[in-house]
Amino acid sequence: MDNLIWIFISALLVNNFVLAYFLGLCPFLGVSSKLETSFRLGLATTFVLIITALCSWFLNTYVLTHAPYLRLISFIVVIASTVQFIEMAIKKLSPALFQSLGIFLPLITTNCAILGLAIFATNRGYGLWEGLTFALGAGAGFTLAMVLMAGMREEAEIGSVPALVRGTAFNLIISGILSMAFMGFAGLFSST
Amino acid sequence: MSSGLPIMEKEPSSTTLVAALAIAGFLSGIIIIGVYLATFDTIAENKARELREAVFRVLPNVTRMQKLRYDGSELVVLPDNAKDDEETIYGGYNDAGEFVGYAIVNAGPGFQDTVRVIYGYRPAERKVVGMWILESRETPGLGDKIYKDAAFVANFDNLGVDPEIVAVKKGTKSRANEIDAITGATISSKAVVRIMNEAHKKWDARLPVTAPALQQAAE
Amino acid sequence: MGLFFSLRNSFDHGVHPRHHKEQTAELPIQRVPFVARYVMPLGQHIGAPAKPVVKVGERVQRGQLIAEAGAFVSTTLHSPVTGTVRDIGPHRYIDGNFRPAIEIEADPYATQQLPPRPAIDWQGLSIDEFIAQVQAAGIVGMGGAAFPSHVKYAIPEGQQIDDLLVNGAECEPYLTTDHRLMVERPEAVIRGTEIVRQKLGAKRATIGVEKNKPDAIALLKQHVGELPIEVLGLEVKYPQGAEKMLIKAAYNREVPAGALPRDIGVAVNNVGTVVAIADYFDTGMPLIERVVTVAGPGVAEPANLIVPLGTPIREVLRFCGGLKESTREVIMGGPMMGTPIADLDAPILKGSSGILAFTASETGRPQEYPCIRCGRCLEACPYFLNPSRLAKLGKARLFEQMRDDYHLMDCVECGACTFACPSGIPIVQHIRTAKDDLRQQKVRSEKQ
Amino acid sequence: MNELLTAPAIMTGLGLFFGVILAVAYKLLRVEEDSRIARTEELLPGTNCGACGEPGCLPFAQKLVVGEVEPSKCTVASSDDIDEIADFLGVDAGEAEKRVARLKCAGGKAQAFQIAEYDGFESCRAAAVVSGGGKGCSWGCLGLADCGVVCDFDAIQMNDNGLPVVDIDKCTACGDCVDACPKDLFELLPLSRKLYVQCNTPLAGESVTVLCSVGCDGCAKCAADAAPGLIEMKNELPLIHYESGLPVTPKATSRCPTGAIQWLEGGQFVEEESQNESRYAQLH
Amino acid sequence: MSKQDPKLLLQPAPLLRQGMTTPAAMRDVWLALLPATAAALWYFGLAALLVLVASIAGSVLTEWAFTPKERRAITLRDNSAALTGLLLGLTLPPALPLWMAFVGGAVAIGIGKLIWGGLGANIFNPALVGRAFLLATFPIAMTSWTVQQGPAEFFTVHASNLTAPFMQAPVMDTLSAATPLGQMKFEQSATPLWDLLIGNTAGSIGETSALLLLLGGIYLFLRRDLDWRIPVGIFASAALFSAILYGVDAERYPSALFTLLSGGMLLGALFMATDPVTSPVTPKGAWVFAIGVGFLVVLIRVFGGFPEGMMYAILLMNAATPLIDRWTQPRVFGRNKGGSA
Amino acid sequence: MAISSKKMNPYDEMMKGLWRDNPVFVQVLGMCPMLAVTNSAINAIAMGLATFFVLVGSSFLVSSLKRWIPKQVRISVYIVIIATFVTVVDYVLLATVPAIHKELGAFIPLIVANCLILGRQEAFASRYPVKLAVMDAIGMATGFLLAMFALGSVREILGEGKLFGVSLFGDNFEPWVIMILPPGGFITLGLLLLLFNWVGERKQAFIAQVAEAERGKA
Repeated sequence: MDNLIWIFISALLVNNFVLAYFLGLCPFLGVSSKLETSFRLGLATTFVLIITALCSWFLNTYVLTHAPYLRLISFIVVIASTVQFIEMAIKKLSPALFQSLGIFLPLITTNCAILGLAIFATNRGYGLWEGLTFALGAGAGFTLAMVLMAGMREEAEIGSVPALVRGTAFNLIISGILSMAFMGFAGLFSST
Repeated sequence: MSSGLPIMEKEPSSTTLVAALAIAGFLSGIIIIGVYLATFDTIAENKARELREAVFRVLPNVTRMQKLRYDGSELVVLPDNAKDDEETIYGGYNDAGEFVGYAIVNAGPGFQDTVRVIYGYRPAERKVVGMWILESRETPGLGDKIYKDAAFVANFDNLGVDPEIVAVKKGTKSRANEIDAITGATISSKAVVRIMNEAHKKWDARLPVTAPALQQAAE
Repeated sequence: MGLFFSLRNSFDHGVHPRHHKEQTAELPIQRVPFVARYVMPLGQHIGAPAKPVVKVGERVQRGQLIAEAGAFVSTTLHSPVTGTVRDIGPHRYIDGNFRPAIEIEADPYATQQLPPRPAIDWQGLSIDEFIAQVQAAGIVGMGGAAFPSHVKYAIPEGQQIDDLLVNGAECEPYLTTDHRLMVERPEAVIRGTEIVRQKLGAKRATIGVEKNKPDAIALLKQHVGELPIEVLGLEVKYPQGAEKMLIKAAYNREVPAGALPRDIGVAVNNVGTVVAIADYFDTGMPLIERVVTVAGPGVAEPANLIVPLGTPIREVLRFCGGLKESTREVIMGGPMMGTPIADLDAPILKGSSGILAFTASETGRPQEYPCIRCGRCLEACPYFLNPSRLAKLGKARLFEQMRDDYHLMDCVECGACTFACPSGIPIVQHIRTAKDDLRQQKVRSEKQ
Repeated sequence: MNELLTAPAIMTGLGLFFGVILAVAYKLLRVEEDSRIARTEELLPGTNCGACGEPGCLPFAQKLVVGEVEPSKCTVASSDDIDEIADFLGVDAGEAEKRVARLKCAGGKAQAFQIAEYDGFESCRAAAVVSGGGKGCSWGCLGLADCGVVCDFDAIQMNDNGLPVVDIDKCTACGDCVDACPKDLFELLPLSRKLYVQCNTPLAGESVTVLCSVGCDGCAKCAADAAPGLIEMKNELPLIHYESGLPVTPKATSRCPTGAIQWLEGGQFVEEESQNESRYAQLH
Repeated sequence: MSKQDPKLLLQPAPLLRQGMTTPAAMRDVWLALLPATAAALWYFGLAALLVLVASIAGSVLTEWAFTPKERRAITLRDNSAALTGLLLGLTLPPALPLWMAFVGGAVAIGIGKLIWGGLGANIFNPALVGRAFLLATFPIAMTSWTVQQGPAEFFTVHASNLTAPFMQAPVMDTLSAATPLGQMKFEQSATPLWDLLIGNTAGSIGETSALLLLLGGIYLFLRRDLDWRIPVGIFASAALFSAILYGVDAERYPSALFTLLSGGMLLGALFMATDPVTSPVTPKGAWVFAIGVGFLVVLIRVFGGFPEGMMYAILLMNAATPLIDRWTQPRVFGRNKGGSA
Repeated sequence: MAISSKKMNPYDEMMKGLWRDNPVFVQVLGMCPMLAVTNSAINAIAMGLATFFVLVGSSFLVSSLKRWIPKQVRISVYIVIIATFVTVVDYVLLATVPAIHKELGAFIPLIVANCLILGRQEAFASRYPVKLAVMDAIGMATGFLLAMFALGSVREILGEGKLFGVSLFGDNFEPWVIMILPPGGFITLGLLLLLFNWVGERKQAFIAQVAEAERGKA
């Protein structure tokens, strides 16, 4: 249980996927201009991460013990297909849900956070529950970073950021400051 | 933005799609297995060497080793190419094939991320005789001293484990079970100690004073 | 809480500007002499403009109807002077724009006596007749907004006015018109209050006066007699005289946003309005003149004056010894909410409570610094809006967001936020700009 | 050797498995939608400026596909793009005459005077709400560049005379300036309407000329000089009936005493600019 | 027309303003910091002064260099860059190499303020951005504390202060000391409260003297320059949280009073968290912000890797400020909580 | 973005990736590896080379096979191709340079998710002849490699006082630790982009100035 808590806290704060591992930067920098969208993208990503954790656990346990060299390619194929399948299903079954979350799914599949989660979880030998906790923490951490970033960007958007700085350079620098602030969580719950 | 394509294209049949995917999969499978087999030996060799180096580093005078696994009641010898798991440790032997000590691997949270530690333990003396960090992302310049600072590593060359290892402020080390923590990186130092204590607690009762005899012939 | 509140008699937030009333607070009201030319804009009240009933060249008597109400929310105009109609057409209004107006040249040989009329027996009037009379008298809210008074008295079916609140707060600095009226004509204030109270069927009336006018409070209390009228001293705070703030202060009740006081059973009238009503029913004089405070550091001889409507501001100032050399800006109304005057030839209107002249040391834009989000404006805003945010969005021209997310339209533009801002940001102006833009967009989209 | 077979086998299996699943899902779960909408949106410029009257490019694309609007309604896209969209949808591009923003005022600092001095932040609308901004002509351009600020295409610059000069090449007739102007001075007109009245004052005679040297005083000489019926005087201003089909010539401008009516070859205030430039050239 | 009149000015109402201006507010903060700064010089001598000067120089020069010429006069006059430098300087250890203090000042203004568009536009407290940068960049120098020398040795300057730019500071074991928080975290020994109160401890230049910092805070409160909700909220939540922990295990966790008086708590709560630019503008938001800071400080101090968490707590809540502001709009007069009438 | 019938010059296709359409500075693609493994120049180059191999290889293959790939499953097939190349790189690096492989760790498999690679397949390789596709891939990959190298060397020089492990300023240099930590990556890349923008703007201003001067002469 302690271990699960640490996995969660670590993925959420200490080793935040975006701010410490640089995973999922494309949506983090690209889609974080609106709070509403960021939050929904965060939720959708968390959902895909959990699916990923399930898929990769399944693959690790039943397929890759026989063929470890197929790890990467099978992760990619399985995760992409599963997400695509879910996307179609949501679109069919609940157009409302699709409008709010589903439209992000294709974007998320090519997000390195997804593959990163699968690979990290395998490298660390996480079991099913550990993997799910990891996915939940990573997703929550991603959402947290997205929402904070979007809040700041919306504020800066109507502010007086110099034209030269505006855009990706500015986003990167504020991510840097945010990442610096998250360093305060280093060592959380590991020292006592 | 795929303009230039006719708007109403004839839909290919599902079989074509499935076949395309299957063929792509098949071909990629062949390529991958080819590369895998071609590099397999080198990679296995690299891994084994790395492990050997680590074991030899934490157990002085050791030149030969073998994998051991606790199967619930006793240690059994595993072949070198067996998969490692949490119940695996390594036995270290000298030139003459005599048992020197165990090398134990454990991991736990450090300052930043997981730290993986290997340490050598001699059950006869109840002492740690060496420690090495296999993996860490500790802060450069501070936390990374747990393996970059020779003085810190030397703390573990002759270290008592009873009642448990304790990290104390630098310069105040006075007992056999104490180590000098790194100034400014107390957390990382303590993390190493904690990881080792945890491992020791788990293995202490399981380890016989003498390990199973070396099974493989000297290379 | 209730007890504590009743002791305080105020609303939450607000600011405390220096009240500067010492210049004119002790000066009795004088009458300015008649001048040569008068301009009566047809739309000097809120609502539809009035429709002229006279022609160019027609001779008119002082107090004669010259324009009738254009709609129910509209009122009548009467000639302030005996003379001849010279022009009906665009004239410069105080805001610099041209607006249709009736120009009257005074007859220098006329006596300018108001034709005597018998007092009207108000007690015998039905409420509808009363409303018609008030409209016929051209009476509007005299506090500044110039909202036709009779509209306030038309209470829709199912509503009942329980409380009549007479606004004698006069929270704007410099202005002393209401103060002088209450001191010099307390009986008229009380009589007017009683007329309106009875006609509206209100159980009680309250006259709210800020505590910096103790003489007015004492005099009014003397004149109340047995009538169900309460004279209430209020904390000295700006904007105590804003209608909804006054209700909060006097009765500790909040008028919901977008609703009117009558929706919670309250009617609010200015002191000047009730005096005008009393005068009309006593003497038959319609609204053709009003009390104006002329003050400020730029005026040679500050005064409280009775000025016929339509008198050019220049003439009023001339009566007060003219403007000092150093004068830079002239404002109609109070210094917090008043309108800067672009042209001194613009006339005195029904809603002109003051003409204030300021010199360079009071005017001039303060150095503007970036907003440091100190929050003083939030603590000043009596409406609990977020002026800091509104100004920031206004600067970025995000007007719709101001309206949809930050209640732009609830702002009454009292200016407390701008007063409080240490960074010198013209917050109210940003808000007005946004409102104006949105209003124009709405007009445009309705046209399409 | 066993491994040599597992890899391709597993991969083929995965390929087959997901291929089948997706193929089946594709058949069962497909939601019909017009793929042309996405494609059309791609072809549109994506500025979401609203010049077409729709809230953005996607709604415009949706209307395009069902044929409710013509491609040429998009004023931002180049004519090539418009043709491409029209080709793609198999519709007529529609008449696409270029329109630009025109200003109904020529009274800059040099022509119209101030009666009072506005002292607030730089914005026409902000000035307009403070007693009209102090300009003598209360219908005239305040010159504080709200139109320039809102222009997304950088097409409006203020000249030295305090009037906005519209760059007719950059102008997309999106209408943002029309919305922004507190005095309602901008209108979007086809470039071909060269005869143009640069005044918006409903006053007549001397009351105009005291306010502005280029205001229209309603003398109606232009109406007399043009084809009968082409120009009608309305609210003391000439109203040009282009739709009448009557010939429009520069002659109408010849006797205008103030120059309020102009023949525009291209942008407004161009002559003024060139005069300034020549003056500048003389100085150096 | 009226040519004979003076041309009237149209300046929108209100014409009246209260007396306070933004530069004056900045001056107030300077004044409020004076006693604590003076005490720092008393305790740490010339070295502290030099560090302060270096960080102020870094801030002001950066502001000057990267501001367009036409705006320089205004931006430098508002005192804010120098104030950022001073606040940063007060959070640095007295023996820090001066060049590092200079770099810190430059980063504080450059990344903490200018890229956002200058005063009022930044989301993070610039001084703390500078400090966080320094702590992450020069972890050893930033955590080498010195013992206090007292006024007798006022003119001694540490060798490490004068390190050449980009070079390492010499090790100074002789003078080194642990901060009260460090002792608490790593040795579970609490410094006597009286020492914390008068500032007789090792630590950053400006954080030691609790009493004088409080004095400055009270001055600011009286001048209405700070939102009292923020310090009160921080103190209350930090005290509550640490009191609970203290109740659980008094041996391991610090007491509430120790939490309040040690480290950067007072400096941070009174002078950094209250920076109006980077804290919520709404009253309710101020409470949320303050409680967040108080909670995070104790969380990081007790369970985290660093002995001190004030800086990170404030920076993290700074990041959340736009969201807090948005979700804590005041209830508008005449409307219910949801905003409808 | 329509395919124009204009003749396209392979050399131009290659050069555009270096500056004008630089994948990192202009298109902002492939940020994850860009930041994650640039804490030293050698890691940056290793990663850049790995990406180079994968990009060029898959562009070649996709462009050659484009006739046989059904449109509906093209993305899946591209991914399979890319993943195959990545697996190959992964094993080759593991076998030849285990130390660097350990440093790059999980980020080698993550090349698959680098949007630059899939993006080039979709936008370029699947539509143009093999020669152009390969030149484009080489240009883009080189641009990426250069950007990686620039960031990696800045971070290594400031963060450790070294370049390629060689000490530059002597032992006494105080390393800027933040440079090799995550915040340093963000901030340095942000500042580099700022510099890139600034240079671009100056260039524009210079061109405008020259044009102005010439117009003045005329």
